[in-house]
Amino acid sequence: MSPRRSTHSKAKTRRIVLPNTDDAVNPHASLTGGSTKQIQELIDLLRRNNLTELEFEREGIRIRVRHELAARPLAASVPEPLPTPPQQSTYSASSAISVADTSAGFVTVASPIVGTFYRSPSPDADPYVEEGDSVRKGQVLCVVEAMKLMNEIESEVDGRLVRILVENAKSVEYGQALFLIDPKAAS
Amino acid sequence: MSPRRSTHSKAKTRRIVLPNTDDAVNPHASLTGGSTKQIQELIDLLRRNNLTELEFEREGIRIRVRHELAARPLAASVPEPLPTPPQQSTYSASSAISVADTSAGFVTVASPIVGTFYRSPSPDADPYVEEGDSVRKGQVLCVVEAMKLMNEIESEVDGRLVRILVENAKSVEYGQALFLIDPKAAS
Amino acid sequence: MFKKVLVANRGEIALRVIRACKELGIKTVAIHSEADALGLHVRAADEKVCVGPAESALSYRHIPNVLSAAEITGADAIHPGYGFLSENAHFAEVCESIGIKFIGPSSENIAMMGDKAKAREIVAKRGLPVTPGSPGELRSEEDALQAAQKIGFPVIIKATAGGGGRGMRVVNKADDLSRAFQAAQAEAKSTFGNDGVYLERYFLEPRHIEVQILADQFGRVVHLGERDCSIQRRHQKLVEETPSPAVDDKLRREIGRVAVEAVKAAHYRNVGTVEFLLDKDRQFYFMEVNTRIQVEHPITEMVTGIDLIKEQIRLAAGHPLAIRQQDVALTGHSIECRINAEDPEKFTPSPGVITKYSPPGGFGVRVDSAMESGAAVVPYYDSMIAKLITHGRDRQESVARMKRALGEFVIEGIKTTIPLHRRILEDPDFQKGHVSTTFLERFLAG
Amino acid sequence: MFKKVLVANRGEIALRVIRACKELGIKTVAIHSEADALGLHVRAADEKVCVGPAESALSYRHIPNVLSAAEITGADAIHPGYGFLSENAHFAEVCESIGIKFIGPSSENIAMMGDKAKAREIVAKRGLPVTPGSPGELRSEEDALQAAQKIGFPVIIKATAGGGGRGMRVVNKADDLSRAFQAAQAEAKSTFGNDGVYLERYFLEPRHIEVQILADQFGRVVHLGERDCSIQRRHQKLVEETPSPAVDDKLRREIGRVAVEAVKAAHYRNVGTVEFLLDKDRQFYFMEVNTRIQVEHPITEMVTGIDLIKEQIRLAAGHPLAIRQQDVALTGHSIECRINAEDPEKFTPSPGVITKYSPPGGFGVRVDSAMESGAAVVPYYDSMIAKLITHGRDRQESVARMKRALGEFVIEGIKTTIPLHRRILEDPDFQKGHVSTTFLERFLAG
Repeated sequence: MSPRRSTHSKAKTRRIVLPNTDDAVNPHASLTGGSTKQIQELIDLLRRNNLTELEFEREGIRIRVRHELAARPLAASVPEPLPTPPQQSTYSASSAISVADTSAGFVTVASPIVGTFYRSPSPDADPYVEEGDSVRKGQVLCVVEAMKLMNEIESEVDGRLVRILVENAKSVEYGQALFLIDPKAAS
Repeated sequence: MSPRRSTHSKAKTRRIVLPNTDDAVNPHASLTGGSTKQIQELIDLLRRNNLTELEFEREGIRIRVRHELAARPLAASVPEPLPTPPQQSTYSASSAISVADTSAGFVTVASPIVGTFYRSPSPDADPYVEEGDSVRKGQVLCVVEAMKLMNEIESEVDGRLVRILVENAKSVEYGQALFLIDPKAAS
Repeated sequence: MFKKVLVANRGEIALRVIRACKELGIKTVAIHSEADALGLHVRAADEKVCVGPAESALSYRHIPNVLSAAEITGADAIHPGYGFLSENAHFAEVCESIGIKFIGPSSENIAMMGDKAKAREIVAKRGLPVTPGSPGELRSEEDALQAAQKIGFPVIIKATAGGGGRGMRVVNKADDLSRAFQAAQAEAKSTFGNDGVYLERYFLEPRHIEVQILADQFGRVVHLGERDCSIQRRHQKLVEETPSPAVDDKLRREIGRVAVEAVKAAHYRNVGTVEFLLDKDRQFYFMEVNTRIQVEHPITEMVTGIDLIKEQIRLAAGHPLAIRQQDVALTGHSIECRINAEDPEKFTPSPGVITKYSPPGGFGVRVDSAMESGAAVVPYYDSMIAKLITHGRDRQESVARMKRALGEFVIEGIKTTIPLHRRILEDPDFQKGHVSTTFLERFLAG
Repeated sequence: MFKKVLVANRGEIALRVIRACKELGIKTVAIHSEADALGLHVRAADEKVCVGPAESALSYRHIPNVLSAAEITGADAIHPGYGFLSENAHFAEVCESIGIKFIGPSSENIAMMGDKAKAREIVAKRGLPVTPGSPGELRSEEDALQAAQKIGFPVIIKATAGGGGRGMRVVNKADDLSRAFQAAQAEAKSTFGNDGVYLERYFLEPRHIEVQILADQFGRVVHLGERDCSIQRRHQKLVEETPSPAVDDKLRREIGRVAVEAVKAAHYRNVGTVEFLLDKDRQFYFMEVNTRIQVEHPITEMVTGIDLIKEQIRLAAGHPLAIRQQDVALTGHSIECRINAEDPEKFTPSPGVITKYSPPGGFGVRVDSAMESGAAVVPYYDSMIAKLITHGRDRQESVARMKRALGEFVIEGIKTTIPLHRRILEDPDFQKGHVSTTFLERFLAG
């Protein structure tokens, strides 16, 4: 869902709007009669020239190039939609939300509840996991305390723990990323 | 007078009608092939002219160029807001505003005052001019009545009267086009 | 006074509460679902916490996540707005138990008034006028038939836990009672998780009149006049006004006194609304007490100058009521139109991105909305996207102003009920103030 | 009542008048220069006429074109707004002569009050308090010296046709008088085409207090309380409020009575504003009468509930004043911040396109503006683009509300004075109500 996307009027012609941001367009999408390479060229053109819109139509030979004044440098005042909504969010008090991070092939472990993040079962105990550790599916990674209850968060994949994203004893929101796991590095 | 103008562009735009399409970009050249070089030329054109939009269509021979007010690298300087500024507007009660209509090479005679348009000096008299007539610079074309005064509107060029744009006894705004004159057809 | 209030709601009412807190110098925490991360109420607050996915049961109505959000942000009070957890006695109780102030009545108040049949009993016992109906919850079909025959047909069966028209059935004759009884029970069960129903006499063309009350914990209660909410579609209010064209000073004093006595009988505190039915003979009957701030509270604010959200917060903080009945002056007339993201003829929801949002302005015009150009109307929640409120020296002026303001209101990209409101305001019956709860049905048919 | 009103102005005041006309059921004609063809006031009106190029002398102030626009559209009255032709006695006279009603005072009223020295004379003759000064226009430098020595230095020289700080000079000692006299004359001549000047005692740290009056053609006059407009930069008001923190009920009655007597002495009719100077010893002195609707009229509307533009139209149409002095109740407190398209520190104009415009809303907030997202602020006219007005039960609430509303107001693409207003509202002296006409100077220096 993208509650605040910049909008465009519905023209009769097919428009290819290429926003000038990094997560622009899937270059593999098939286009009417055009080749991916050609579209990539258009994207590069757009990027190089710091435009905000470039429209091109083949049959009617129509080209439209736009450079928006308020072309705000990357999401300063116009926030990007949502920080990638969990694509398969299975809510449960003790299993994490895992999201495949397509950019690097990592799996993100996100908090399924609101609460306080603890890396160990008690203040004196050792942390459940450290960066670099191998983890197995079902292994407890941390607890999130909510309403005086300790909720254990388990890994949903085998892999290597690449990064711990939250400091110990900090509060976390629903859906907040806690860990990055590299499933390809499963031992 | 049209009550409630419904159209409204988001920003004040200054439209530039390019006098000769060949000077800009030859659309027939290789756009069919989707050559980026052609598009780059358009972009350069956009840049050089500090425009924000440039639209080009071939079938209908249509070029649309946009320069939005706030498009400002030149933000320091004062914007030019007039939609269709009379390029040589010498205001006077009896001389018309003439604007070179480059699209067809005609000169537009516009009303320099607000009032009521009359084609003849009195109800019984013959019209000053008819479509197709040859006119000379200084020749009276019509009167615009304002505040009970009859203001004679003179032609500022020699040429042929191509079109009378307002009906007799209708009210006219400041700057409203009254006649089209073809100066090339001066006898 | 509270230091930090968590607003357990979204949209215009969340923004309304945040605005009041800002003016009182109280910090605010917004909660939001994943669908609302970019909402104006989120940006307006000092802090924000995502409490779950779009489905409200897993976010705005998810008690553990909402309370955890209050805990981790150190909020000392929660404002529930309307809808969601606002009339959830259990939630209010948990708040009380963990020492976070619930900005609203006590959990006992909510539970008592939430049982509509029980509330009628309490009020009737005090000798106040209640719609003729079953003495309490109906235990069986026989019960229902007996009660219906006693008060006479037509009757209306209502869910004891009800609201919003769910679990309601009008019954015109004894033969239809059994089926309607079962249908109402089933709908009540599925909607509210409670199949309790009761019945009342069904009035033809009544007015829906409600009285705003304020009550402190020291037993002082004042009322702020009535609101006429007769223009409804399927029990959803569309246009509200105050004062009611059908209520004169004498009736206002009388109905206000009954409202005050009713809430006193229930030992009610904080803000509340006492709903009445006003029949054609100007008899009025108690229906129920709403234990939350109402959507339509702004029109009462416009004619009294009293900020109801601020009063609600002050009362919840334990302050005594500073307003006395004799200080309450009703000035002029106010109307509210609820602008919904709906097709104005078919009433189908119209979610989407608002490509252009340009609210009306000027004298006597108020807009309560969390929308803006580029905002998305998400399909998961209530379709109301803006409340347009006008105030004038008299009904004629506030109606003229509303027409003017509706004409200025630009919302593009989605469909809204603005065209319907324009038509309603042009209706001769509306202009004369001749409306009842059946007005809209006839209006739409005609 | 009029059938069709031509609004001879632009921007927010044109929209304000059009809104009032719509609410009264009167058709409207907007005029516009070529620079304003897309303005909101143009789209809001029923009809529109382009009256000239951007330069106001050739469009909004071009009498033949404005009157021709009224003629060709069949308008039966012209509302001049403020600025432009609003205080042009000749224009009012021509309107009268051709049978188009000028919505304002008579041309004689305007001419009389436009001569500031003359107006002081008339008021002084009636025994009302006038700032000590020259009895009328100064004929020579000797005249000036004599008058200054009689009332004592410092003195201020003002243009008789003046306004907006033009043609004014403060003189601290006799030696400086000659130069200042000549400079003021020259500036008056170049600004107003009239080199008449007069002088008054110059007060240190006075308050600018003005009283709104309404007068019908039957000699009835009421006042609607005062406005405190002490926060000015170079005689341009920036923040106005009512009631003034410096005026109590007793002073209000007194100053109101003097304002009413002053306009009665001048046989004045329609709306008007009587300006006073209030010194540190709570002595007040008549300064002048403004014969137009003021920019800051909304704050009076907020506390009285009276729509001043509608009253102005009704009075111009010859209706007797329906409001009696005893009916005028001042409820709560109201503030206005003028939002200018200017750098908030350097005050340089900031024309351009507003890329995002999102006005504040909610209870007690009013915005008078003709701006919207995508609108252009053109460099030819006044830089004021919006008036933000709040109302509260008391000064504390309306100030808190103003701070909240300023925080919500989003205008992107150009610079505005919003940050300056936020700072002013945080100032301890402002919060205590300790301000004078020198406040802003010190505030900006400090």
